Amino acid sequence: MAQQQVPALPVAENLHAMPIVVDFSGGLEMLFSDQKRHKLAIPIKDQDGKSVTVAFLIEYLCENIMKDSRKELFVLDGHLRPGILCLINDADWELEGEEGYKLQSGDNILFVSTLHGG
Amino acid sequence: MAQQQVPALPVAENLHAMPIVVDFSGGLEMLFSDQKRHKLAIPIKDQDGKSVTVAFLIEYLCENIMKDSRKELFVLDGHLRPGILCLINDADWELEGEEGYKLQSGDNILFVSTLHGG
Amino acid sequence: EVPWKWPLQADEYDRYGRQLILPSIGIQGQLNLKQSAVLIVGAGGLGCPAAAYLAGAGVGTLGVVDSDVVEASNLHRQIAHSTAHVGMSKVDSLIAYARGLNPLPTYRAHNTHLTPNNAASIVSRYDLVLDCTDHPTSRYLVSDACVLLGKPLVSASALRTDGQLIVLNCPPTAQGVVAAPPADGGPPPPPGPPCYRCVFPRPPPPDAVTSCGEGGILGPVVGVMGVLQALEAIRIIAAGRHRPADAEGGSGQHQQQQQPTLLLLSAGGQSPATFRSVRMRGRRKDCFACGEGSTLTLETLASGSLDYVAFCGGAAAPVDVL
Amino acid sequence: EVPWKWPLQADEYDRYGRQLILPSIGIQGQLNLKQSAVLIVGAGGLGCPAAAYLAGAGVGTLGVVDSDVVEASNLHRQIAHSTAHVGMSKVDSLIAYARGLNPLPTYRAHNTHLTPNNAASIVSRYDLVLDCTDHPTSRYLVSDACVLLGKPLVSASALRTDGQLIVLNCPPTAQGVVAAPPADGGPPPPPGPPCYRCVFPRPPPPDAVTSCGEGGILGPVVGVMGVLQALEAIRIIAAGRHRPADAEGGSGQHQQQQQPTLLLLSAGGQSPATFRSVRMRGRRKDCFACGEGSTLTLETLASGSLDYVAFCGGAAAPVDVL
Ligand SMILES: [Zn+2]
Ligand SMILES: [Zn+2]
Repeated sequence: MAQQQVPALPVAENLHAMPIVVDFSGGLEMLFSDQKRHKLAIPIKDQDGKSVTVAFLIEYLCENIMKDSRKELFVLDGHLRPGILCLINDADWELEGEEGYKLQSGDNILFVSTLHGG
Repeated sequence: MAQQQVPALPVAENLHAMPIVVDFSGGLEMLFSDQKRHKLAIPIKDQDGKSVTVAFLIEYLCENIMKDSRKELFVLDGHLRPGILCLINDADWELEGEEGYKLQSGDNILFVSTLHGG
Repeated sequence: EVPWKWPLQADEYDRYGRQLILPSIGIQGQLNLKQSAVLIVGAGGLGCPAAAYLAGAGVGTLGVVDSDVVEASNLHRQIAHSTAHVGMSKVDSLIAYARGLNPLPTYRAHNTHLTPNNAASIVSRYDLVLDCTDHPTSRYLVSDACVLLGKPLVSASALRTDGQLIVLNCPPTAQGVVAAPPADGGPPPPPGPPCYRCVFPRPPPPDAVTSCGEGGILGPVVGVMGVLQALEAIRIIAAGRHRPADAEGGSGQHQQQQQPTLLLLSAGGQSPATFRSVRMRGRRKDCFACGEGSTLTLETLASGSLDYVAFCGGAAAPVDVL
Repeated sequence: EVPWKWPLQADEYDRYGRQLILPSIGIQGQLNLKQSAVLIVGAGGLGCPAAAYLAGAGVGTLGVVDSDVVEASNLHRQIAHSTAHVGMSKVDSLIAYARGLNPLPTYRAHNTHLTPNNAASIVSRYDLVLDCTDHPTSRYLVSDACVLLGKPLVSASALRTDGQLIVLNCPPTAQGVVAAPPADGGPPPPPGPPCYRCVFPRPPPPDAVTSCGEGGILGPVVGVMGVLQALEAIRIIAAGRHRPADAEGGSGQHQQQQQPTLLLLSAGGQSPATFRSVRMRGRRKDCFACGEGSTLTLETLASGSLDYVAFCGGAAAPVDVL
């Protein structure tokens, strides 16, 4: 539901919006309205006119989608918090260029909190 | 390996060949060179010039890909043998038109033998 | 009728505390589990781990049906049967193990083979059934009984390095009801939940059926599928989805029709094991057991006039009747 | 040194027959299992089912490390510990259960917490390790010991309704070797297998770490992950992939570098549980433990100069050293 209430740039109002799917797993979904899958339409360019990256997406999620006030459970020191994996189309983002990966229409981005219980 | 040795219509020789991925599971792979995934280039049209269907594919697999002589473990009375499920892009073929489904480039067709052990 | 101060006993809070604090369980989910009776058909490679986790989670009553005795060749995968129990009834061995884990549930031993004649009287005493059997004959029988008695069925199977799991007739939906009545002005509802026959209307030819004895089985492959059966059963019961959608105490308005899903496990080759979920069809309009025109009744079932063995390949029987 | 007429004893053919006939096991796979020693670190929700299926499959030696005693709140998920064993050492309880299933393996009880000081002497006695622990501190320690001693590691974890599994350092590859030497004229080989630090170079901040005690855990969720650990361990050992690629008896030329894969289980919400496999990175060139410049040794490990507790969040410690 979050993406229908919150988005800064709903598709209908911004033809330049890019559709992507963002998934949360391992408990991270609790920070995002308890919703595992978010179908989003995000800007194609950032405020400097550059193609948007995963780094942009992380900030965008914090500002537009996350309702939980504990931002530090998702972002620390301006980067994804240690203990969270980012998978770009089912591959570790380290295989794809990490934060600098340029998002493409239809991308699936999965954020997974590392579990330690046993 | 089978798709490199056997195909009647390799891509390089037939620009009209359609790439699809055929998977076998539940033991059916034993009939197909013990190989779970076959990346195939199949004809776009059958001998009557019609678009190829799953029914065509089943016959094509029997004649071109299957090395096992026990065809009756895959086809009975001209149809897929009872106890084998066909999944078209991860959906039961009954949701997609069964044998008559017209194959499209990039389709993933999965054949699963139903298991009964426990 | 005197209310307790707390809904659970002190030892139950201790024992179930780690699942009670899950939002998807909570006190209500634990009470649902405690009030439920679950039947496990088959005390083998699937039934052993399934019983372990169902007993551990605190279902109120756990029944087990099987007529076999423990053999040495079972032990590598049937992890409730100790070596000392070789020769003992599998049902008694499994219940002894489960009672050791958790003495609180009521255990019911059905030391018999499930037959058309006894199926209804056994299945009717339970709220949800796990099909942990090892042959198509019993799989069609279990499913027919669940349709006729309105029980959800968690069905799994395994062979060699592959496993399969599907949840059937959930929420339990009356025979002949293929689609729920449409909501006012809403879109047409999805079809009802399928039964085993909806998904597999025709059995495989007998020479295509391989048992674990003939084909072999890797222990943890069947083990994973059995644990997953317990997982789905616990999730269904905790959420109240084992009750009919329109029943009191059922999940009622919140009862959403699920997309029927078949889960496939492949653990062959060298790569790590992989799972794949595929979407299956809903209730079949012309299903012999649950479809609109179905004439299957508890009486025909109990009369023995449906010959499941013949349906699954015995040559002389009226296959087309089924 | 007198050869038997058959490679296995008669009771082993009986007991293991159903897995022996699998092409992926066979006599050679069974002998590999019999000759192998497997260590389970943690006798809890993961370790209990993992031990059950490893014992059942006939590993030669099964060791278990843990210092805890059985508590009532463990029982819903730790299906080797019976209610009568509350208060007993978890290691002794688990071994008693596993020995009941299969008396043939040698069982070794390590009634202790794995520490930097004892890790090398314990891990060195085994061929493959299962990480069934419940805290980041022990996860980094187990991985470092496996890198230094050349052991493959099957690591799993679970919390609430989620589970994760990854196979690390498999085939075991010497510290500092980031890529195998290229085949003559062939393409550059993929990087070596990752260790736990390659995948998770920085631990989570301590306030982001939730244990099963605090966060809760659904029994069959952790159960499935433990069974899957046994599955991967059995598959690795049967195929000889637990031996270094260049070792005698190792899989040698056939040893293919696997794409490292993280398996994720999600069992929240109403839909059936789903699994997802994602591709992970290979060995990290600058990995503290296994990378090219690594200076980690068994001596530094045993000296206690690496403070794992501090690395995982203790404030006063030299975090950057690790
Ligand atoms: Zn039906
Ligand atoms: Zn490393």
